[in-house]
Amino acid sequence: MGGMSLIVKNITRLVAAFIALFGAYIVLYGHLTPGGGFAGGVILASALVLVVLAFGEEFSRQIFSHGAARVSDSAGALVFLLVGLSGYLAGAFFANFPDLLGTVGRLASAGTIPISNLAIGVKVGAGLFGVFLALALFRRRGERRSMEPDLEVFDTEARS
Amino acid sequence: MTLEMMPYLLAFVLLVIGLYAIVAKRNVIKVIVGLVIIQYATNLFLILVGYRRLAGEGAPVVPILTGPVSEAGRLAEQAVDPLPQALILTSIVIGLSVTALMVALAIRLYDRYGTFDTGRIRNLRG
Amino acid sequence: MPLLVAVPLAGGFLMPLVGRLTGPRRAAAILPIVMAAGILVLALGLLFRSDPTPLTYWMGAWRFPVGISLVADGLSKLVLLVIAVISLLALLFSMDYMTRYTSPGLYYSLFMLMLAGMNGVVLAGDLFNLFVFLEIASIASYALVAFGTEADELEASFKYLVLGAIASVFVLVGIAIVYNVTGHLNLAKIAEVLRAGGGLTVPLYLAAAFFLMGFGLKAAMVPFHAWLPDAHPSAPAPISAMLSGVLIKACGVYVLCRLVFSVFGNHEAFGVILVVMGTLSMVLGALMATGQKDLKRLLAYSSISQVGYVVTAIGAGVVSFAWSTSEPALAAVAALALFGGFFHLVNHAIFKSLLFLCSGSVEHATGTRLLARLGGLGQRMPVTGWSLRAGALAISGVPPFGGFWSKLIIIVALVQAAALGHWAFYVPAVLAVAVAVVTLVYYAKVQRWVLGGEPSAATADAREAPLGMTVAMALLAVLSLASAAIIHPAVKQRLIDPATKVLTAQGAEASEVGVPAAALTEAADRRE
Amino acid sequence: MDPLLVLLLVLLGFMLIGSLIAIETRDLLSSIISIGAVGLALNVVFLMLGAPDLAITQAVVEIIILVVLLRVILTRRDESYATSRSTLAVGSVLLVLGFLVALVFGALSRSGGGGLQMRPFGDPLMNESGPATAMAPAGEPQAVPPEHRTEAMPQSIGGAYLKYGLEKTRAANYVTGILLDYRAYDTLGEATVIFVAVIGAYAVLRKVGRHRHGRDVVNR
Repeated sequence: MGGMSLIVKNITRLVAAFIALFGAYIVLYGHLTPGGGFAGGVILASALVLVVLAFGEEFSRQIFSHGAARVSDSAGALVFLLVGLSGYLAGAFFANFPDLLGTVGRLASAGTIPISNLAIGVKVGAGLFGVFLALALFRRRGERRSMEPDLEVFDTEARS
Repeated sequence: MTLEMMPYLLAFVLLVIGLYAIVAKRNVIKVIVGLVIIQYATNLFLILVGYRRLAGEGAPVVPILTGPVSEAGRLAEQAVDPLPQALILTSIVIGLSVTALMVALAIRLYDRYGTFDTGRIRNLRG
Repeated sequence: MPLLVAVPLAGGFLMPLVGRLTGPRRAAAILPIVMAAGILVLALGLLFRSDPTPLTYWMGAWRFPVGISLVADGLSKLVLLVIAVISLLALLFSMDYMTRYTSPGLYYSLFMLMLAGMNGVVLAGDLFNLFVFLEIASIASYALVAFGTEADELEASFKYLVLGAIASVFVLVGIAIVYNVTGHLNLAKIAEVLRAGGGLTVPLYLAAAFFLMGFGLKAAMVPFHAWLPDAHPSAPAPISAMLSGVLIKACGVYVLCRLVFSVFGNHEAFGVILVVMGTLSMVLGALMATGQKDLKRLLAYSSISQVGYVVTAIGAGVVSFAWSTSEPALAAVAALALFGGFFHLVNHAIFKSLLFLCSGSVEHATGTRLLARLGGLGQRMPVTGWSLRAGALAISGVPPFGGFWSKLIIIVALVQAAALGHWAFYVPAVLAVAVAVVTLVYYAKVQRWVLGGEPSAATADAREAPLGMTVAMALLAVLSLASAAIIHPAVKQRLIDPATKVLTAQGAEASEVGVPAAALTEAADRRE
Repeated sequence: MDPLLVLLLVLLGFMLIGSLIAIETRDLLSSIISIGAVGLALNVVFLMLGAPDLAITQAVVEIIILVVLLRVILTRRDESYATSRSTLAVGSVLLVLGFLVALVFGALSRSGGGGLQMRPFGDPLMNESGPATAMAPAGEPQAVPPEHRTEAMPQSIGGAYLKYGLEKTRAANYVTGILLDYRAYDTLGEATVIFVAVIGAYAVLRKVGRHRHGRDVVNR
């Protein structure tokens, strides 16, 4: 799939960045305004999905490849687990740090919550985008395989 | 049976409709649709559980502090229950995950059997 | 204690990355095996703590009842130990077995996440938390069932996924009703509110019905068993062993026990339902198993039957315990029935995973699971053959093995209850004996077709399985014999008694299940 | 009568009709569009009942699901829309479901008697307050912080979160405060669920599931 018409591509070019920006805002301000890591992550993923739909799978590879999605998926999850473990070392699993709680309403407040939000946002965004790519790129056996650049990941694993 | 119980009842009816779709329909996509419906019904039920009506008229109070900290006390008296909202957020995400996996399976089933008809996807029996 | 969950989670998150480095070589199994061994050590550590009181850990140092707690009481410790042992051996088995499949990174990741989910369920002291970890374990198992991506496996996984998703929705609706009625999610606190509020009312029965349907589906009890005979045989053998041996117990039987006893308080109604469902599962599972031609499918039906024993015993425990307030003599029967139930749970975990691993080894060597195509493997694959014999003898309840003692105790408990005037208990007792005979028959058939006779075309050039697989099978075979030691009072006191005690503790004692006083003072009051 | 309740009932009715259409229509495309409409109605319900977090999440999640489902059906020809359903299953299921509905009905109509009953819509348990010890386990008075010991405590943990959430987590958004501080462990589980599903989908979509042996036989 080479992408959609010129109009769609142009509008996507304009809009995608804003969607991604909005996603980032939702993630970062999750502890102050509605939203949070999950909603923001899904928005980030949908910005990427929009790009894929408009420009085709080949193009998306240059922005965020499938391999990168898988790595950031794992990394986000690990960071969130580490937040929990850091609390564990400080006394209780997922303890928030009282000294870092900060004043209500500031971006740097609520201790570990923004960090967790960020980790979840990255994880969810990357994970959903990865699944979308995998679903979208899946072809029946026997079809031409030239259109599936990134799913080679699975096959390289099998070969090595 | 009071009017206050009607929303709960309708949420349950939605659940039943979704279950009906899952059991009675023979198309994989319809089964997925039914699954999405029962997830909606559960989320609906949970949000209904958390709602708190104000004594007077007016929209419910969102459990997010927008004003100064001094308003926290009023918020605690009036806002809707934030806990079911947290639970629904989790439940939405779980529903999304299950649906994603299911779509992946559906694609793969189509790949193997060449159809979405569960009547023809039937190797296993007994 | 949170490490029991955190370690496999970390394993799950790391494995996709590690898997890309190692490829399909056996090295991919090293990290999971090390982690599973670590979990076994942690579980043993929990079991052998000198302090017998339940251990409670408060996430984020929140106090009762706002935060989420992890609770390790006798019952959780027992199930944790079973999970740890079986998963370690299944991983050992996977090391060689999974070389036939692609993408070991994904496999071990899902395996570790399923393990994390089960540990999370068993440790959960919070209703919603239990649900979340139940979902982790279930979703991982849906994907693992389809891991081979053959047509049958996909179909089985789809069926399993649909029914599992319905079960999850039921559980969540039940949770919502309970929250609406009691205003709490902490299990101990719910129990407290329910006791203070008097008897169960209509909405609570409704919630209980939802829980029963949801977890009954997960435990594959008879009206809800349709997915199991498809799903369990389709998975790779070590996963079948995990699903049949551990998952249906951790996510189904364990949770049912916990809810029926600790939360809803023993009500005879629940007990009767459990006995009926258990007996039905026992009989129908055994009858269906006799007609099977596929080795793994036969084992799957036999799982339904054997879990039926466990559920029947636990149900009988509930009933007789609920009645023991008026008839004190029944209290001892309740304790005996519960002992038998948990004993059989442990035994079944051991011998059913052993049998599934053996079937995997047979399939690995011959490429088929059809009984008619097998034969003569007794000499060709001695370790597999002897392990299969041990497992079959244990599951059919032949004397020196653990399986005999647990079945005996269950039947004795049922007969005792019947002898005390509740003649209805003769029905499950007689059926239990009959099912034991049927079990013996169909496992004799398995031995005859798989091990005895002349080698067939498929088995002519079969060779013994690689080292990792044989070691796992041999260890399990030894365990299936050694589990008979549980009837020795010293072992029983350590392993099973704490578990039964948790369930039979009443009133004020029962509220300690989630909230030992010490735990509250221990929890650092960080926010004060 | 409360206008909000009326509006809510109308929306719920819309959801019911929408989902019935989604189920009964023969065309998969319209089915998926109807389910989108049902999701949208749910979204409005979330907004109406004071849950903007959920509205945002629901909206984006729904978009993703719709996009994926649309892609799935648009790229695959399927001739099985019109296959009839097995009436036996339908009948028996309807019977069971009818029983279920009757039970629900019974539960929802408050019998008025004592004991623990369902709280009516709009009046959750946290509206009730009890003595401070209500939130503490029996015989553990020190579990209640001293400064609150004299106050009335809400009867449900939702109320407790509202009352102390701000000072304890310093997150202005209470929902986030619960998700990532009080119940952060749940959220870890939730993140894991997504991770599992992602990994599972990768696993299911692999090109080659297993290497076949030459002598492999079909198992049936």
